[in-house]
Amino acid sequence: MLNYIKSYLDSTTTPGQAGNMFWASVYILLIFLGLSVAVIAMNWLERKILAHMQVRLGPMRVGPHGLLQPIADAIKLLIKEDIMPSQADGFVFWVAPIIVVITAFTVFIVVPFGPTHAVTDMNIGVLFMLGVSSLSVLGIVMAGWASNSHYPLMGALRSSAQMVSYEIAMGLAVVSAVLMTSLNQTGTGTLSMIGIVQSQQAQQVWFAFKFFPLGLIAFFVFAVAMVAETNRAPFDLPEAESELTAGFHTEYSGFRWSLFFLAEYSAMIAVSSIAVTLWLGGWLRPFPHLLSGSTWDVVFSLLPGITFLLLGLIALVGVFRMPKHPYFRVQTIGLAGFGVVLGLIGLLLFLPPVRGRIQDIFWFSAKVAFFMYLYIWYRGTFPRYRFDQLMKVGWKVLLPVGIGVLILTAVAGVLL
Amino acid sequence: MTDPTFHLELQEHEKTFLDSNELIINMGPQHPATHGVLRVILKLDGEKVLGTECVIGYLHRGVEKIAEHRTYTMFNPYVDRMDYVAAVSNGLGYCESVEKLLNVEAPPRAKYIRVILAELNRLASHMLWLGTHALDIGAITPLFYTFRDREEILKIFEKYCGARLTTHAFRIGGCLYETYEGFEREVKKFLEFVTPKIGEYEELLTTNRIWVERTKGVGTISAKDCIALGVTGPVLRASGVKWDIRKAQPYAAYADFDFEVPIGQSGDTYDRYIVRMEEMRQSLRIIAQAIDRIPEGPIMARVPKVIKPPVGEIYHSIEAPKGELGYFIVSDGSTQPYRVRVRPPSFVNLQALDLMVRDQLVADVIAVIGTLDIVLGEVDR
Amino acid sequence: MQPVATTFFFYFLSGLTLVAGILVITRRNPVHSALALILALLGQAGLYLMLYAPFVAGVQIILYAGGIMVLFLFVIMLVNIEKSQKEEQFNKQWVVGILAAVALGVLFVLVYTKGKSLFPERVAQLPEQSNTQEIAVMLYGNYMFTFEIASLLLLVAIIGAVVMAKKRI
Amino acid sequence: MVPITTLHYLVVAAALFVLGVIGVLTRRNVVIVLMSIELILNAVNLNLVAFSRIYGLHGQIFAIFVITDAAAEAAVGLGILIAFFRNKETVNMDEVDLLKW
Repeated sequence: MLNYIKSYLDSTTTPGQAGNMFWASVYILLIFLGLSVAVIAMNWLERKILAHMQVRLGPMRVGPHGLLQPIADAIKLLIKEDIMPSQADGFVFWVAPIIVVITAFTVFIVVPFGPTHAVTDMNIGVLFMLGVSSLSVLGIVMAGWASNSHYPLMGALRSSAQMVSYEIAMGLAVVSAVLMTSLNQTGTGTLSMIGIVQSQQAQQVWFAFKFFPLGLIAFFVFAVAMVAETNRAPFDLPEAESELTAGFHTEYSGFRWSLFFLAEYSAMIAVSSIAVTLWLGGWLRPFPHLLSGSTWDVVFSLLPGITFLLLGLIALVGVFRMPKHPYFRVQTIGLAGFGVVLGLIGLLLFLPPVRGRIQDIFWFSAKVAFFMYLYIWYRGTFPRYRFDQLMKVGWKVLLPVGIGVLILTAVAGVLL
Repeated sequence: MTDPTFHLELQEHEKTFLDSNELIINMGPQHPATHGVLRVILKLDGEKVLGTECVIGYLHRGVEKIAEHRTYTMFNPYVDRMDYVAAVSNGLGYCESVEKLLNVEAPPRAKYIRVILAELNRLASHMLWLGTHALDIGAITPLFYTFRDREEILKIFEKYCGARLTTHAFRIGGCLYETYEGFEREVKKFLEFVTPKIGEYEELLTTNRIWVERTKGVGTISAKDCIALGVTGPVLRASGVKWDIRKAQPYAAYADFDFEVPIGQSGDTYDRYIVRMEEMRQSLRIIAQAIDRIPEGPIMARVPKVIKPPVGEIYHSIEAPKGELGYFIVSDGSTQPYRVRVRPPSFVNLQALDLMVRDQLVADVIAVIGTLDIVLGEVDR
Repeated sequence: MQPVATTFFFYFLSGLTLVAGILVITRRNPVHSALALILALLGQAGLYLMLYAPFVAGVQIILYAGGIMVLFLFVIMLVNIEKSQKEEQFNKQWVVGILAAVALGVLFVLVYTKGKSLFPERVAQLPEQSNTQEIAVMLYGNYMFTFEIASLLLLVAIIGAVVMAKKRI
Repeated sequence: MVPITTLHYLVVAAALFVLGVIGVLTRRNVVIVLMSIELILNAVNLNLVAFSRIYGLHGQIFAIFVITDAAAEAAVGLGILIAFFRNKETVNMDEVDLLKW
């Protein structure tokens, strides 16, 4: 049994490619679990970070520093009454959030957390991700239409127009990155997510910094388009609270609403992982050549453990800063336990066999987390675009820039 | 929708894109961005606004009618409930009107206290406006910054008269309360505290591309239209009319101070934003001058215990944060006013909404409602 | 990547596609029809994957399901469907129509069964891993001219759609 | 179990084609007629891709061209539909009896 697991851990392909159904299922379950945890963590982090940007504390009551707040929210949403408007189209209303959630989760099949840490490696990986994530617009349109109400309908129309237009700029940016993968000896590029990262490894440069500044511009186009694609501030018009109350999900409540919420956050993680894979070297650690050599390898491989130890330490500092009142005893113990768990995870990550295998996943997640922070930062800083301005940005700025970058990348690829 | 209150007619050239039914949506009274219980019926072609109709009265309490059954003194706290974010200005206007009717004048020290509190209140009102306006346009952070700083003002109010919002700070004939120990020091400290904060707000918004795009050229109203509609306050000044009652017909102690009246040119939302920001700075200037020169002396004029103004009528107006706040009081010689008519700036300014949002987009309606700075308590009274 | 349980997935996906196809032509509400059509398209994308055509499957999802169907839904929302739902759904020649179509189907099946020997039963060994690259080489090599014509067609379609839909140009 | 051959795919494609033809011939709603045309095109695509298993990639290339064509057709068709709806306030196929208005 142990040998079986070990033999798998040392394999060099993804379970999908190896045709190993069992491990593929395990991977799917792990990704599902990890994604749910990530969404919960993201919910908490968004509230806390946004709160601290806005000179307030955020959730503080449920659990130490509000750590259990997302769980409390989830329970609240699950036991809330599930309201369906009487004039709504029942079936479409029911199926819309499911479509959104399924599309948001399906894309993770091809996300490479490491050279072997993906469910499968598809020949059309990027195309698959873009295609499936573009299906979520169908769910949003249906949700808006089925509610049979004016605000959701306007939200749905805005959303469909917005997502369809930004997909084009997004696709152009992606194509210019895919072009870069073909700059090798054989001259054949690839759409496979793992292949893209491997060609970055082979070319010894992250595509964001290739043909400076072309790669960076394409990356920027994608970074803007992906915010619009996920309907987040400053492009959150489909759910603009002050205009359309809540946009396409105005009429949704309880569990169904929480599905939209889940889908929104996992879509954010999905597009961020596309950006990370295409431009920021996926699972590759930073400075693989500037700081090369076995010493640096060891130093970088220690970073995951150090990060977790640091988080645990922060939690423990929080323990000492807790009020000494008996009311807070349970919370203090809880926070201490949380810190200890984080510290133990950190220590576990120092073990050499774990250290080697976890590194890819750590760097990938760290890069995605950076994008998640950007999302929160945007939300705290920017006002919202108006609809015509949004279209103007999409069609008159991002699209020409995307085409220009594509052409210049092709020229640079031929000449250099 | 068959709403009896709705009688917008489409002009011939305003046919919708598909010639199909135009969309009619109810914005409010339960809507996050209508600042309370304003109901705006929007007639839309897709996102374009073909016409609007405001339905008001959801917060009507009959303040003017109540006045006819209260003595002059008893009615004083009621006016605080009209524009509840600028209660001091309401009280100031009412007290000065009755004083004018009675032919008494508040002592200089009382006038200075009134100016300081009224200007602090103007700051508080503008801060609330800025926060909610930015929130409407989608910037959620300025709201918390402005509320943090507005809190300091409310603390001063609380220390002075015990109430934070509906202060009832003034009485007919002057002020009831002497300033508390350390009032001047605290106000000065507040001035030092708040001056960089205004820069902070401006840093977040004034040069922010999205903010400029969202506000420039939105909800433009010309000076002529403003005057025709009776629009006053920062909205009028942003259209280029230099009309400020503090300068034009100085009341309280405003004649003693040196301050500018900021005006805009194009009369769009961005200009109104700039004008209000500048007004906040001017308010700080006035407060600084007043706190330096505040005279000693009594704070209450000799007013009879039972206020019985002579038969007559009076109209007196002040520059409230939102515009010209006027009181028309008719006295029949008894202890109760025969009629009190309030000219609320929000109510009059709200009339301009339809003119400002025609042919613009839904998102602009929100921006314009925000920039008009209405308080529904005052609109509905 | 070997497909697993080929038989099961073939019957599952083709059953899904056909049932969705029936729903497309029988639903009263165009939005439901569009949903069924999306389901049919996705089922077909699955069939393409089983036929070792991953690129076509990807294009099917991104263009058909993600692009064209959104356009359809958009238009359905723009036009007033309440009126059309109350009307008679099928026209007067529906019996003749169904008969003709079924006759066509019978003809197809007859052709297939009779002409089975005309095409070989063998299966070409297509390079599945480099499918995308192969398609790209052919698309920009053999089919260059066709590709250009397709772009021209799209240009014409853009202009045509704008001319049709816009009231005043 | 019968192994799945090309013929199986062809039969599915034929059935889909027939469904599309039935939709075009019998429905009155223009939107659904357009959708039935999409069904027909898809049946053709399935045929092409199924044959590409035997004769090489040309069928897949053709399928891609057909999808391009379908996009163009949908855009123009829906444009015509909007123009039609603007004039007649209906999406009924039987009302389309004028070539020019």
